[in-house]
Amino acid sequence: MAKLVFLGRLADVAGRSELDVAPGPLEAVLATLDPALALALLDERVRVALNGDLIAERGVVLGADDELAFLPPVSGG
Amino acid sequence: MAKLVFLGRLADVAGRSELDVAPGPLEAVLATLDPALALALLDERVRVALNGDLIAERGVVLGADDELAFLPPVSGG
Amino acid sequence: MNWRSCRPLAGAEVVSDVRLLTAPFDPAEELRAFAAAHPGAGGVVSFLGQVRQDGAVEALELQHYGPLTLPGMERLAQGVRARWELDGLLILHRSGVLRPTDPIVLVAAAARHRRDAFAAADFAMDHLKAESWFWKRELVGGVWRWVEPRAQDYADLDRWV
Amino acid sequence: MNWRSCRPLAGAEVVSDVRLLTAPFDPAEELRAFAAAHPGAGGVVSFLGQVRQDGAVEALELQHYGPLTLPGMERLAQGVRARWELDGLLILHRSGVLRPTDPIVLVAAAARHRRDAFAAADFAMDHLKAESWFWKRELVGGVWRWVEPRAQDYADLDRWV
Repeated sequence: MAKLVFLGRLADVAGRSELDVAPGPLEAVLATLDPALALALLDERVRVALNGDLIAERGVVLGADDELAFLPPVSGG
Repeated sequence: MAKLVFLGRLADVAGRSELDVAPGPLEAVLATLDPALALALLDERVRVALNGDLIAERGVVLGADDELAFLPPVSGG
Repeated sequence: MNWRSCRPLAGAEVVSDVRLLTAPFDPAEELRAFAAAHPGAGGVVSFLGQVRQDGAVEALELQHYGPLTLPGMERLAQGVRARWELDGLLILHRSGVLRPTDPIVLVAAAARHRRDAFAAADFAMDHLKAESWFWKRELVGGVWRWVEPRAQDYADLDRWV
Repeated sequence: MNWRSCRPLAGAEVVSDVRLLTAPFDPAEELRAFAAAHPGAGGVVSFLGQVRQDGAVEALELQHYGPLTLPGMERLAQGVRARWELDGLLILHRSGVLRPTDPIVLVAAAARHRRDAFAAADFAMDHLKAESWFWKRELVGGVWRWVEPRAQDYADLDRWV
């Protein structure tokens, strides 16, 4: 299984901080989620990291051990 | 007696940090001092405080309980 | 569990002390040790951020993301070291649930020249605030709410461009 | 003997803590107490100046002049308070003979807004260095020599005009 990670308020929207999903194109993965969550994840201010590296392009295909993190704008310190 | 106070390197020149002097015009008081000390005290970078207040004018007449401090440029902190 | 990073820069004798902390820390003791570790530095500038006791916020939670947060703090430290001549740099940041008056962040810069230490600490704080990977929520009236990024934080960054 | 000044400003709840110290002090404990005294301040910026351990200077002596030095530090504190919105301000300065690594000066500013705290501490240090009534000499190779004022100290002051 691949893993989605939700940070900050996205974890509230998802009702959880992590979610195991079937591998495949991200587009297909998002289609299986609750529409409100999918919409929140697609917010253009949300950045995405694949296995710990920020990626600019969302047209990614998730492999079996991949971890994809969704990062809303930070509010630290 | 009036009192002269020498701060910083002026105390080295004077060989002491304080000196009791007879009251009178500062000009007359300085004339009784070692000429090297008098010269150092007259340096235009040396500021003067009479009884704890800075004074701009050196034409002061020292009274019996007055304290006149000679303050070379500071080098604190 | 605390993640610690103490790696020397190439060619430098000194190290940056960068830590992501998940338990309370004592800023006074950290500063004491930091100043003692840099006896050749004439000046140490520090910034301590603490959870404000304002009567409204009952708790604050900082979330981080393991693969990004500490590595990002380390890159920030390297950037600061490259920009100013420092004897030492300390960057500590809490994650987890904090209560009013708990320390959140401590940044300290030790330098021979005072201006370098002030600028380095100031720069580090601006970038920690606006760019580091932390998400913050507050407990007010028994309800958690996420804190949105502040426009001021981005404005602060622009000072350094 | 230490001279302490803790006078509230008119209309302000808070006080400035300004002290001229003739005995060693513990900057870490002073900062701990200062941060704890201002729980409503989100940030505390501090500057610690310590006698540099450079292998050459064996001791340092700071002289002050009672009627001018502490009153001047108090006026500086009032000026800082008038210029920035602070929750608290701490200004401690040693007089007397100090050894390498001994703390000389500690300035700390507590504020709601980080920028105010940084600017206030920076301003206070520049003015303490260039304008406060201290005279400094160093013991090098067994010989005391007076330290002349540095041009940089005056240049630092010009930043605030």
